[in-house]
Order: sequence, then C-alpha cells, then structure tokens
Amino acid sequence: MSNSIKVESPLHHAQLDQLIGQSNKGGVILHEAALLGHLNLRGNAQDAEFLAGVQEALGLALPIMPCSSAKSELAQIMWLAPDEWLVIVASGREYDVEQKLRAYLKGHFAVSDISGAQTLIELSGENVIDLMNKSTGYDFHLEIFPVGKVVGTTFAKAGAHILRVSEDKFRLVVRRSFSDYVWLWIQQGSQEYGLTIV
Amino acid sequence: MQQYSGFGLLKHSFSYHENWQRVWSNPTPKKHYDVVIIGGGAHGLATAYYLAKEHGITNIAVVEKGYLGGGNTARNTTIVRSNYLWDEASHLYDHSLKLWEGLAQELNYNLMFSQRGVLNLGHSLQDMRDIERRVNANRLNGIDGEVLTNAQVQEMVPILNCSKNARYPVMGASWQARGGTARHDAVAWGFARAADALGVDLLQQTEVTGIRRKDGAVEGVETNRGFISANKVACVAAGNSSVIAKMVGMELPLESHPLQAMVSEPLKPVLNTVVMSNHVHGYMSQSDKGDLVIGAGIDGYNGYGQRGSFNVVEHTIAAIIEMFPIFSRVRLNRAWGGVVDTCPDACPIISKTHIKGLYFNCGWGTGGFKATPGAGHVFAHTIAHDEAHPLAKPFSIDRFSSGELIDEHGAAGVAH
Amino acid sequence: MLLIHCPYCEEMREEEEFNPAGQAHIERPLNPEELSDEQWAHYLFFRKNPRGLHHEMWLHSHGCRKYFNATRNTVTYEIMETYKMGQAPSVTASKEGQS
Amino acid sequence: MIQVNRIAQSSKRINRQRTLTFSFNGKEYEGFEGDTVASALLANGVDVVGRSFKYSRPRGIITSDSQEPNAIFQIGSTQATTIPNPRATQTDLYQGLTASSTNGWPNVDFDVMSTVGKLGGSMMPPGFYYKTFMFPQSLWMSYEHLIRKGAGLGASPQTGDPDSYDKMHHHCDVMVVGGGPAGLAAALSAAQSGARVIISDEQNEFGGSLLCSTQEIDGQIASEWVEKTVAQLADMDNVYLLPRSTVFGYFDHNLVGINERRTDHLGEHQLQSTRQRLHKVRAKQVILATGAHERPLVYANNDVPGCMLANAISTYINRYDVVPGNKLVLMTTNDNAYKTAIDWHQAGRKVVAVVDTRSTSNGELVDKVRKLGIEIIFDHAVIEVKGNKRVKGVDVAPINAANHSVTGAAKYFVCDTVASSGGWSPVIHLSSHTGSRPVWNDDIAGFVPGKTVQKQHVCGGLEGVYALSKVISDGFTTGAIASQAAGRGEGIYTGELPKINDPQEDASMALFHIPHSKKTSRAPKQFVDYQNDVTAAGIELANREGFESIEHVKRYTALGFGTDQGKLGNINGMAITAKSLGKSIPETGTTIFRPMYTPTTFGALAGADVKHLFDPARFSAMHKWHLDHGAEFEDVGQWKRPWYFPQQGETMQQSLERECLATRNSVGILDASTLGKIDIQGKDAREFLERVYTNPWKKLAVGKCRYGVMCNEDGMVFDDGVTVCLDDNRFIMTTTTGGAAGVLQWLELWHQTEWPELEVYFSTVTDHWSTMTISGPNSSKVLDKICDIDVSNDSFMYMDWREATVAGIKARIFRISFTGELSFEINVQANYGMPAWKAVMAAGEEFNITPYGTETMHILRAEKGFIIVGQDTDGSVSPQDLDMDWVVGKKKEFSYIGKRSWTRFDNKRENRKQMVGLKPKDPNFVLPEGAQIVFDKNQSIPMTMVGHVTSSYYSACMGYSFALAVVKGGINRKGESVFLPLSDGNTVEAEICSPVFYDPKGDRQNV
Ligand SMILES: Cc1cc2nc3c(=O)[nH]c(=O)nc-3n(C[C@H](O)[C@H](O)[C@H](O)COP(=O)(O)OP(=O)(O)OC[C@H]3O[C@@H](n4cnc5c(N)ncnc54)[C@H](O)[C@@H]3O)c2cc1C
Ligand SMILES: NC(=O)c1ccc[n+]([C@@H]2O[C@H](COP(=O)([O-])OP(=O)(O)OC[C@H]3O[C@@H](n4cnc5c(N)ncnc54)[C@H](O)[C@@H]3O)[C@@H](O)[C@H]2O)c1
Ligand SMILES: Cc1cc2nc3c(=O)[nH]c(=O)nc-3n(C[C@H](O)[C@H](O)[C@H](O)COP(=O)(O)O)c2cc1C
Ligand SMILES: [Zn+2]
Repeated sequence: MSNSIKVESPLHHAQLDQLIGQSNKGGVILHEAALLGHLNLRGNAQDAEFLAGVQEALGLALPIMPCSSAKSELAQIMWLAPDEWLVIVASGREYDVEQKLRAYLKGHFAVSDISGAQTLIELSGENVIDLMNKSTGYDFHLEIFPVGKVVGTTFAKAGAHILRVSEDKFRLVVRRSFSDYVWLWIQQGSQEYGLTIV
Repeated sequence: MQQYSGFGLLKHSFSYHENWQRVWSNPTPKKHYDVVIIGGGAHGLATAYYLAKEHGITNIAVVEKGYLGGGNTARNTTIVRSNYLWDEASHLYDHSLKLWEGLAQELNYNLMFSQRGVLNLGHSLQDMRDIERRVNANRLNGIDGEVLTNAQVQEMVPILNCSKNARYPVMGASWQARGGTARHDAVAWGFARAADALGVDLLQQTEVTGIRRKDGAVEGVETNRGFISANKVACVAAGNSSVIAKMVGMELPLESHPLQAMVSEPLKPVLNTVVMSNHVHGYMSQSDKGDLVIGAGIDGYNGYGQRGSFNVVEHTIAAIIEMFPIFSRVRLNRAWGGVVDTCPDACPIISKTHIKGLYFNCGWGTGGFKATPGAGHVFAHTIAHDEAHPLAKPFSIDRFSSGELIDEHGAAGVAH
Repeated sequence: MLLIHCPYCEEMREEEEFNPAGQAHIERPLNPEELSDEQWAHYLFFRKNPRGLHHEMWLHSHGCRKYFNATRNTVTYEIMETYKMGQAPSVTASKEGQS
Repeated sequence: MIQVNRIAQSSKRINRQRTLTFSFNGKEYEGFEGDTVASALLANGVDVVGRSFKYSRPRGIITSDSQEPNAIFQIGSTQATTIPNPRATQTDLYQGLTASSTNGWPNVDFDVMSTVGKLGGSMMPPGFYYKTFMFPQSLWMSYEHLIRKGAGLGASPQTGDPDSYDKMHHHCDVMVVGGGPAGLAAALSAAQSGARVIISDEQNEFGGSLLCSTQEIDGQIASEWVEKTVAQLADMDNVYLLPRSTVFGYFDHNLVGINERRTDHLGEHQLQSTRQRLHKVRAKQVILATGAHERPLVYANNDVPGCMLANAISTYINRYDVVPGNKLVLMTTNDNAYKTAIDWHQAGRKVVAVVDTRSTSNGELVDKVRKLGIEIIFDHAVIEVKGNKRVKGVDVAPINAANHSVTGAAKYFVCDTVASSGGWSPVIHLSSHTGSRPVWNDDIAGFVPGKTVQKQHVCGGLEGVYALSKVISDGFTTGAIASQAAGRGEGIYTGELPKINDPQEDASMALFHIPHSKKTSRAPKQFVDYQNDVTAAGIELANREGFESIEHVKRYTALGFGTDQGKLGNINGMAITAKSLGKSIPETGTTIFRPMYTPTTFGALAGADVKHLFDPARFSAMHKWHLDHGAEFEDVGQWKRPWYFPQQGETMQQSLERECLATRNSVGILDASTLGKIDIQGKDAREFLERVYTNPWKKLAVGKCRYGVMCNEDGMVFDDGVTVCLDDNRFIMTTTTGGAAGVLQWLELWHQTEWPELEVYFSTVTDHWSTMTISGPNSSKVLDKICDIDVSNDSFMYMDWREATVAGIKARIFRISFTGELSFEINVQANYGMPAWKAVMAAGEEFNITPYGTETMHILRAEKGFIIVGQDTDGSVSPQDLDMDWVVGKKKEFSYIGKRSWTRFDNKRENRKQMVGLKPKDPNFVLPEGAQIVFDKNQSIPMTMVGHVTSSYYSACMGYSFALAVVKGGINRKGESVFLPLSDGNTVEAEICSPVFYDPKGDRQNV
C-alpha cells in the first residue's frame, strides 16, 4: 500500500514518540514495537509434514514445547497452544510470509493475518519485575520463567501473552482494543519507579 | 407459647431473666411422623409452621443436620423484594412479601423486617429497558415499583457515585419501596419457636443419610440417629438438594455453587436503603448494627465448601468502591460463603416427584430468603393436598421437559 | 482461590486465567429427534452436582483457549487431576471409595 | 503535659529523641516515636477511652494487640482521610494524630446514655430486640430509626479517598506467617536450606513476644537475638521481609492474603505513595507461627478501666516503658503471668497481691515473686471489682473452681489495676480459614490447628509450645521440614541452637469463669465479649432459652461478632456455654473462623482497580476521531461506542433525526469495528456452520455473504450476524459486539468437546479489522471515488463481498445492509482504520456524508424490522417467535443446535409471544421501550399482560413513531388493537402490524 498513508498503531493516540527522552531515570522502560507483522498460525504439531512446511517457509523450526518460542532473522514464533502459534515478522512482511506459509503447508492448517489486531509492548528496567508482579499472577522467577519462555495469562484485567526477552526485558502481546487500558495500567503501576519511554 | 412484649421484658428483668421459657424443646425422634421435613433452614421451618397451622398436620419432624437456620439462612444478605419480571415469579414473591408484612405479629417475634426500599441500578440502555419492562409488569400485577432517573437516584442516595464520569455511569434505577431487609436469624428462630409451640419436633444435629422407599412411595428417612418412618418426606435442603435426590437415584436440574457475602466494621448510619447493581456486580445494605452487608457475585464452579474464591471478594469490594467511593477507607470485618442451588432459569422448584410422598422445594439459588414465608406457605399446601398450590404450579420440575421455563436471568440478573 | 494445572500448557496457573465450564463427560445425543422430551431435558438441564468427587470442565480462556477436564473434590476443593478432552479420569468416586 | 505513667528509659522500642504530639477527644497529649496510640494514652494516664455499645459503660484499654475490644477510635482530621474503627493498640503514633472515641455522648467521661444504660440495661438481655418493638407493626420503622441512631462504632468518611492502593503477586517455597521467635527461626532455617522465603508480621517490627520479653537468649536480652536474626534474613536475597503486614486470610491451594500498611505510621495521608499494598502469595508450603493470645478471666465488673490482660501490662512496661497504674492485683491460673508481677515490681510500683486460683505452685517464677516479698494468695480469685471510671479495689475470695462456687468471705484490697491471666489460646484463625476445624488440647487448655488439606505447617505458640527454648528449636526444625517439602534442602536443621534457660513452670489450671457469691444471673456483670456487651449471664440465659449450639449462642448474644472477632472472649464464651450445658469444651466446639484476621481496608482489597481502571474500556481505531467530533458514547460490553454525534445546540432527538435523514437521503457512516469477527478455516468449516447456525450453509458460494442465527440447545436465539465465504474452506463470521467472546468460546466448546474430528480452526480477528459502514443512496458514489473496483449494482451485487483498495488501502468490502439502504461495509486492517475513515469522510463531503452512532443504527434497522439480539430477544425467544422461519433449515440432515428443543410442548404453543410491529394511534407518541401490552384495557389489576415493547422510536423518515414488540399470537393478530397502560397512569392504544415498516419490498438496498 502507498506509504503516504499515515498508519496508526494501537497506541498511536498515546503519542509515545513525544514522550521519548522526557524522563530517563525510570525504573520501568517502555517501548511499543509498533506495526510489526503478526500472523496467527494453526496446525497439528504431530504432523511431520506440517512441521516441515513451517520449517521451509520460515527457515525456523516450529516451537512445539508448551510455552516455548523460537527466533530467526525472518521471524519470531511464540507457542500459544498445542495447535496455535503467533508468528511475528517485520513490518509489511506479513502478506508474503502468509503466502509463503500457504504455499508450503498442506493438509489441515490455518493462517490469519492479525497485524492490526494487536501490538507489542516491550517492558524492561530494574523495576520491571515489580510491575509484572503488580499486573499478573504468574511467577517471574528465572527458574520458572526463563528467557525465551512465553506465557498466555492475565495482565491486570486484560489478557496478554508475555515473552521473556532477557532477564529484565519482556514483550507483551496486547490486543488493540485493550491497549489503551494496558497503557493506563502501566503508567499507574510504574508511578513509584518512574517510567521511561524509548 | 410464652408471649413476648416490652412489658414482659420489664417483668422478667425483676427476676433477673431467670424464668424465660425455652424457645424450642430438644426432643428425641419419634418412630413415625406424618411428615418429615429435611432441612431446618427458614424454608423448612416455615413449611412445618404452615403445615401445622393451616393444614392441621402437627405430627411433623424437621430434621436438621446442623443447627436450625445454619445453612444459607444464616449467611444471606437478607434482601426482600418482589419486583421480579415474569408473572409466575412476581406473584410468588409478592405472596411472600404480603406474608412478611404481618409476620412479626403473627409469630410474636420481631423479625426486624425493615421496608427501607430496594434500588436496582441501571448502567446501560439495555439495563434501563429491562427496568422499565420489569417495573411496568410489576405495576400491572399490583406490585409497587417506580423507575427513577439518575437525578432521583442521586437525591435518594447522596453517597452513591452518580457521576457521568463513572466507568459505568448510573442511568437510573428501579425502586420498590415495600422491599427491604429482615433479620435472617430471627426469621428462622421465629418460625421454629412457633412451629415448636404447635407440636412440631425440631431435630437438630440429625442428618438424613438415606430415604427408604417401597413400591414407588417413600417410607421414611435414615438418619445418624436411626430410621424415622414417615408418610411424606419434604426436602428443603437448598445447596444440598442434589445430595438428597441422589439418595433416591434422582438427578435435579441444579448446580450448587459457592456464593459469598461480607460485612464491614460497624459504622454510624450512612445508607438507609438497599442498593443493588447487577452491572458492576455489587449490592449492599447497612444492618441495624451498623455493618455494611455486602453481597458478591456467584463463584462459577460447583462447591459445597461454604467458601468461594478470594478474587470474587476483591472484585465485589472494587464494585462497592466504584458505587460508593467514600467507603474506600472503611474496613472489611468478615467474609463467608454459602452453597446455593441454582436452576437453569433462575427460578425455584416447588414440586411433587415421580416418587409418591416425596416433595422438593429447592433451586432458590441466590434469592430465596425473601421467599421464606411464601415458599413455606405454598409448599405446605402442596404437601398437605399432594397437589401443587396454584402459585406453585408453574414451578413444577416438569417445566424442564415441557420447556415452560420462567427465565428470570433476562431481567432479574443477580436474583438476590 | 484455585491453582489449576493446565494439561496443555503443562503448568499450574491462577484461577483467574480459567473459566469453569460445567460437568464433564456429557455427550450430546447422536439422534436428538429420537429422544423423549424427558430424555432431552435430562441432557439439557439435569446434572450430577455431587458433594465430593466431581469431574468438571475448565476452559483455559486466558492461556491456550483449550477446554480440559478436572477431577475435584467439591468440599475440600482439592484438585486430584486434570486431563485432556477425550481422556478418562484416573481418579473416580468408586476408586476413592465414595459414591 | 507530663506522661505520668512513663518510667525511666530502658526499652529500645521507643525513641525518646522524637516526641510526638497528638490529640484524643480534643485534648493534646505527647508520646514518643515507637508508641502505639494505646501506649501513649496509658503513658498519659488516660483511663476511659470509650463507652460500651449497649450499656454505655466506661471502658479502658485491656490489651496491647489485635485482641483489643474497647480502644476503637475514629482517627483522622478531615472528612476525606478519617478512618473508622482502628484499634489504638495497633495504630502507630505519628505527629499530629487526631483520635476520638467512637461512642459516648456528649463525651466519654460524662455520657447520658450511661444512665439509660444503667436503667435500661437490665431490660436488655440478649435477644431483647426479638422480644419487643413488635406492636404496632406500623411503628417498627420508627423504632428502628431510634435503634439505628445508636448503631455503629466509627463514622465513614464523607468524601472520596485521596490515597491510592495496589497489589502484588508473589510466589515462594515457604511463606512464614508471624515473626516471633518461632517464625523468625523457621524463616532462617528455611532460607538457609535454599528456599524462597517470605515472612510477614502484623506488628511494626519483627520479634513478636520477644519485643516485650525480659528473658535472655545467649546471655543477652531476647530482642538482641531478634535484631541479629532479622539482620541475617535481610542479608539473604532469597528472603522477602514484610513487617506491618497482616495476613488477613489463608485461602485454598495455599494462597495467602497479606495487607501491608506502608504509610499509615507516617501520617494521615501521603501524596504520591501507596497507602496499603495487598500481597497475594502462592506458597508451596506455609508455616503458621502466629503464636498465642492470652485469655482474660471472666469476673464481676471486669470491664472497669484498669482491668487488663497480664501480658498486656508486661508489654506496656517492657516495650513502651509505660506502667498503666500504681497498685496492681494480679489474678492468674498459671505461672507465666507471675512475670507481670515481677515486671510491675521492678518498674517500682506496688504489687498489692497475686491471687492464684490454684492451690499452690512452686514454679521458678512463683518463687521469684515470693522472694520479692509479694503476697501470694492461693485458692482465691478476684470475684468482683469496685470502681466506675477506674478500678478502686477488688473483692478477693476463696473459691472452689470444680463446683464453681465461692467458699468463704471476700477480703477487700485497694488497688487501681487488675491483671488477669486465664492461660493462653493459640492463634488458630488462619489455620481454620479453609474449612479445617481446630482440635482441643487438654495440656494447654486450648484449641490447636486441626487436619487440613493445605500444605501447612505450624510451630511455636500456635502449637501450644510455649517454653522459648522449645519454641525456637521448633521453629528451626519446622523451617527445614517445610523447605524440604518445597523441594529444598535435607529437612533437618543443622545450625546450632541458642542457649536459653526457661523457668520451670508448674501446671496451670483450666479456669475461665470466676464464680461470684451471687449466682451469675444476679451478680454484677461479668463481661465475656466487651465490644458487644456480652456477659456470662447473657450466655447462660441464651442456653436456658434453648440456644445450645455454640453457633446459636454466637448469633443470639453476638459473642464474637465484634471487630476483634472474639479473639478476646470466644474461648471463655465457649467454656461458659459448656459449663452451663454440662458438656466439655471440645463437645461444645468453636464457631467458625473466617477472614479477615483483622479488619482490612476496602481500598486495599480493590487495589488499583478503581475509577478508570475499574474495568477495561475498549476503543476502536477511530475513537479519537469520534472524540474530536463530539460524539456521546454508549457502553456496549466493555466497548465505548459512539451513541450519536450531537452538533452545536442540538438535542439528542434532533441529532438522531438529522443522522437518520442524512443516511436515508444521501449517505451516513457508522463505525462498526466492534462487531465480533471470527476467521474460520478448514475443510469442515462449512459443515461446522451447518451445525451451529439454524439456516443452511452448504450452498453459500465463494464471494457471497449470508445472515445466520445461532440458538442455544434450548432453541432460543442467542446471537446472529453475517458470515462471508472467502473460499470453500474459509469463512469470516461476524457476531454481535457483546456476543463476540461468547460465540468464539461456544464454537470452541463444540469443536473441542463434541466434534474434534471436524477439521476446522477458529481465530478471532475482531481487533484486526476496522469496519466502517457507509449506507444510503449515495454510498456507492462515495465509494466509487476512492475504490479501485466497479461498485455498481450489476457487478457488485447485494450480499456479495469483494477485495479492493479504498483510498489505496487494502480492504474487504461486504455489500450487506442493516439499514435497508444501499450499504457497503468496508473492512481495513485496523492500523489503517483512521486513514481509511478520514479518506471516506473526505470523499463523502460533497454528499454531506454524516457520521451516525448506535442509536441511529438502531432506528434505521428497526424501520426495517431487523432484530437486535439482547434487545428484541431475552433468551426466551426462538426464531419462530421472531417470525423468522425462513432462517430455520428444514432439510439439513444434521440435527443442528437448538432444533430438537423446538418440538417441546411449550415451543409448539399457539399463543407464544411473537415479534410484531406496533403503530401507536398517536403517530407522534413514542411508546416507552419496556411498556407492557394488554388486550383488554378495562381489566382491573392484576392485568393479563400479553407482551411488551422491545424497541421504539420516532421515525423522521416515515414521519411517525413506531415500535417492535412481542405479543402473544401476534403474528396472526396483525391489524388488531392492543393497549399499553403506562407508568404515568395513561393507557395508549396501538395497532399490531408487520415489523417491516420501511421499504417492505427491499428495493432501496439496490438503488
Ligand atoms: C451469600 C448469600 C447471599 C444471599 N442473599 C440473599 C438475599 O439477599 N435475598 C434472598 O432472598 N436470598 C438470598 N440468598 C439465598 C437464600 O439464602 C436462600 O435461598 C434461602 O436461605 C434458602 O433457605 P433454605 O431454608 O431453603 O436453605 P438453608 O437455610 O440452607 O436450609 C437448608 C438446610 O438443610 C440442611 N440439610 C442439608 N442436607 C441435610 C441432610 N442430609 N439432613 C438434614 N439436614 C440437611 C442444611 O443444614 C440447612 O440448614 C443468599 C444466599 C447466600 C449464600
Ligand atoms: N510460657 C507461656 O505460658 C507462654 C504462653 C504463650 C506465649 N509464650 C511466649 O510466646 C512466644 C511464642 O512464640 P511464637 O513465635 O510462637 O509467637 P509470638 O507471639 O512470639 O509471635 C507471633 C507473631 O505472629 C504475629 N501474627 C499473628 N497473627 C498474624 C497474622 N494473621 N498476620 C501477621 N502476623 C501475625 C504477631 O504479630 C506476633 O508478632 C514465646 O516467646 C513464648 O515464650 C509463653
Ligand atoms: C446479614 C448478616 C450480617 C452479619 N453481620 C456480621 C457481623 O456484624 N459480624 C460478624 O462477625 N459476622 C457477621 N455475619 C456473618 C456471620 O458471622 C457468619 O459468618 C455467617 O452467618 C456465616 O456463618 P459461618 O461463618 O459460621 O459459616 C453476618 C451475617 C449476615 C448474614
Ligand atoms: Zn493452557
């Protein structure tokens, strides 16, 4: 589509770009990884053909262990359910990656482009665990929640999938229509630590 | 029966209250009763009372596994109203409300029945449509009711958050002035005392463990104190009804769920009506002792533990603060749960069964306290005549096969 | 408040992530038309609702969106086991010596 | 202002460097940092702190902790920050604290109610309410009004709370509740074996009983050991310390609820900080080390200020350097309380006598007291206290505890303070919260935790282990065992034990209720539960009247109903009940312990889920535009949807008429993004639709759309919407906004539980698409300007869908119509929602394209007789009732969901309520939605209602008002009149007609 069009990510109205650099000593650091390509992939993890197809299409083995993820140049894949994955690709790549998947996959599978449906919020900083503990009942201890793990859980009163990117960095997958609520929640929850937007 | 009165109190104070009679005796079970009532909650006791008083059947035992009035009767938020949606339901509940209105005098026991009025808040256009529909139905059924605007609600309850900025602004409410609250324990004790005076045996700490049958008819009940034979057995076991039904190999269209309630520390009077909101899921009144009596939403899973999940308490209190921001610094004193027997159509079952002499009064779910006198009254009639009281007919268990459900979910929502 | 093991996520999760979904192992009659109204009503509305061991369904709504079964004591709220759709419980009332 | 009762510096718990001033009942006082309000008041010699609830008797401070029933205050200086009912004994003093009593008028020293109390008191036995105020019935409300005047303790704030609250979740291997010797030892050994440990204590610092103990550990005063141990714990990063944190509840599956008071000790209100934080801990193992509470004895006039718990007095002396009197009489059933006599003596005040109910004791503490030359009177008890606002003296008499009698003449002792100890009751509350019943232990004459299904351990005083050396070793061992159970360590404590020599103690006596020379009913009041004025006589009366179950006693007398939840009085009440019924205490049993352990602030329970965060508000991608254009919003589920777009000075009705006319005459635009959308893929998708929808789907061609209705198994409509066929095995289903989540769950339920063999996947794409519906005769002209495909009728037909670009944006366009006008539903990827919307608005400008909201949409669809599920249906309406037989598949081979139920008796009834249209006789009168319908307007109440109005509007396009309604047998009653008796008393007439009012032939959607 013509790039003259002003696309708006779910948190566009928060005007995060104008908040960048305003405070830099926040215990919580937030970044919206906006406008990436999101694909919802369904298929049978027991079906070797399906696994092979994904492997070829994405050059990446499908993570089939519960709550696991995988990453390559092209894509990051998060396990959502035994037969469901979230494939995240660079902005604008969603279309051809979907086509690629459709080309390589046979039998019973499904792909849905949901790039408009959600956004990625990256949270980091020395107090990020405190904020997480305020927001979800999941255990963020590294033994339980190692780097690379993905959990689908509640985030305050919204749902979210949370990926641990590094010891003190998380990626939240948040539904578009809930993103404003999550944004408000994060602001109030990080008040005592300070919030830095990057 | 020893008469109660202010004068009596004065008289007894001279003898240091040493000569008060027992309110009920503690009999040993007889071998046989005409009617055995399973369950010494307010419904069971009312049933016994009306059987004895209006149908001349006095050879009755009320069999209670714990203490009288210790089930949901002991743990409900005591809201009394009759502004239900469908004719069948509102007629039954209003029959009950009319009985409430003279009950303290009839039982010579102050039930602290307080007609302080009940507000059902509306927070959405559909809420208001449902309210309008329900109130109109009530009025044409001869049941008092009004639709109030946001402004009228604010005037009636100044401490209620009626601001347009609330997350779910109050758009209006239905108001039933005759509604209110009653002292739950007094209701059980008042009926028990009156039933005892009419010759009813109240058997506490007596648990029914089985029901004996012979060619399709009941013979009596097995209990931890031995077999008690009976011509008729009436089950009024609320949350435990399915357990009783199982004793005769029956299943019922019931699910028993935890339902929780809680009270704040006692406060000086701040709220003199009952305020209910299905939309934000909280409802509250203030007791004569001063504690805020708060009802929670139902727990989704089945549970007989008389306790629910903590997150329900958290949500309920959040809802109360949403409605009444001034209570944020008030403190919660106690929370508890009961076991409510819910029906698919949120209406009770008052019914004969395919077993001769076996009757059920159950399925009141979250809202049967208000029905206590009425339910006891029509159930007693049903038992005595072995035929449903006209008001009870629509609540037969057969409705689930015929499809004649009386769906109170639609407009009554949380049916307290 | 319950802590529930999702057999698909293979982890213990907070109750808030789930929705209870009623009695387990109820099968939809293959030929509804041939059932009497009573039989149909039974399928629609009548439930075991046991006091004690219960087999029930839960939906991991905020997790993997999968329905699964649990064997739970409805008095103590202990969860004896959770198991996938289509599987049979290994703990049952009879085995537990209850009825 | 001198603190008369403050003695020379010895405790490290208070900081003499920091003097704090505060006011109580309008008078100024001074205290020190580290004081509680109670210790400061006692330091200042304040005796009367309140009036009793029922009899209005003067009351003083009795305890030093969570048991306190009397010192219940109103604390705070403003209507926003005031707090009702905090306990003075648990409230840390801060500079400027303002407190007042919650009862007593005009003031606690002179209270008029007390005279009423004295006179009326005798007429107010338990249950007196139930016995009077009955006649006449009409008067109860006014009686009640009077009674309510006296109700309650503190007063609620009158404005919103300026403070904020939040919550935190935690997970740990071992959660230790209680930071006394047992808890600290347990936490330390658990942490040392590698466990993740959380330890919380409700006091302002850790140490529990050791904070007021004179005992030595390793040759140093016990509090040194506390400091050392706490420091050790603080150093470990696997340990999380929570002082000032009350565990208010122990919930199923080892969830522990903790309320941390973060700023209450700093002042009335702190800007920008969390006042209280609720911690929710999921622990693998829980160690309860909540200790034991001392029990008072029940004797005549035991509520006169100056009567206190022995251990409380020791606490005030040792922890706060406060001696709450001059002349002490101590009454005890055990050795342990002799400590109090020693402490009092060492504080330099007079111990008049120790009255011991036992025949003798040779324990070390007793000998020590003997050596101090203090008179000890065995086989005696304090049977009655003299005094009103302060103890003046006591009658001490020989008693025979066994047969509850006074066996000789009483001797009068002058004193101003009476300490009593009836032994100790383990703090079993938490262990009982999940349904476990406590068990009686004869050795300690108290209840201890019983069997539980929780992963719970107990140690220390809670177990009835009282000797400090044992308490600490018990703690170490339990900590090790618990952490092993959590998978850490070997389960044995290997560290060394501190050296402690515990005084040898003789057996104590199980005595609760002190006899009086008069029988209980005639003796002066012997209080059991102070807060509710429950007396021994009252309990016996309840028993006499037949209230024999301990639960009946509780509910009849209010025993344990207070804000201390019976911590002080319950066991005594049970003992008295047992005695009067001739039962044992275990036979009598306890009432049920429930959360809250101590009262918990509403704000903390709600946390941050208040105001705008009470519930998520969901927005579409175009929300900002709607805001900028002055939309009023309607709450639909969690969504905020534009309701209508008022322009300068317009009434709502005017806006609606403008929006409707613009749409019918030119073109309007609606944000329809909130409708649920489900992407259905797989070779069996079609078959699946066939089973969940009532109408057939086998023949829906690629490129086509179809409307469908979904029923529950009971045959009643529960959702509807359009489903489009993308290709043979892929469909997009739209649902109602409110139904979206429910429908997806519904589909998954059937797929996962009943038809797993069907190859189909469902994914929600609701949020992926922004949907704008342009509707009206000019809609194609607008679209044509910015769309890359031919949108004319003959190439893009009704119920077709197309892929296209709109203003250069990829779009899926559905040619479906909910307004009856020519309409296009444009779906674009939501990140493009706003630009697409703006582009359409720009293109539509020349046609005066008009944004409309849900209300106009409702009017337009109603003119066409289209239903809104949830408004025109209520869960009791079948497709047949809606006169929508056309949507009911007759020849579908699968018995789809809902079908079977239609053949039930009730569904076949002739006179079911059926959907019809209504035309009011007065074309300008809009029937109220929800108005009830009758056939016979002259019938008297109760009237026979035959239906109601579900939707009703004034139609600007048609120039008259109209409504949709359900009416019994309505489908065959078209043309008949019905009546609507309205709440204002008027009855209006209307005519039953077809629900399709506008363009019945449906030409307009093809103009
Ligand atoms: C938290 C809560 C709030 C509520 N709020 C309201 C409200 O505001 N308004 C309202 O109208 N209703 C309310 N209800 C519902 C109301 O409490 C009940 O519908 C009503 O009390 C039912 O009365 P009952 O006598 O039938 O049941 P119960 O009082 O429960 O009596 C049943 C008795 O049967 C006994 N029993 C069971 N099994 C056996 C056996 N095998 N042998 C012997 N005895 C047995 C039980 O011990 C129990 O005492 C509420 C309920 C709860 C739990
Ligand atoms: N010899 C006797 O007769 C006798 C009798 C009783 C107690 N004691 C003494 O009592 C002590 C017992 O030690 P212990 O550690 O078992 O008890 P403890 O009383 O020393 O400590 C218990 C701690 O738990 C805290 N607590 C209680 N409930 C709580 C809750 N719900 N939330 C948060 N904190 C809570 C209390 O604030 C207290 O600090 C020993 O020092 C023993 O000498 C002696
Ligand atoms: C209307 C009502 C008011 C109550 N008020 C109080 C109260 O002020 N204090 C209290 O401790 N409990 C109060 N309770 C709760 C009871 O103590 C008790 O928790 C409840 O009856 C359930 O019984 P259980 O906890 O023994 O299972 C109240 C209960 C009801 C139904
Ligand atoms: Zn899961």
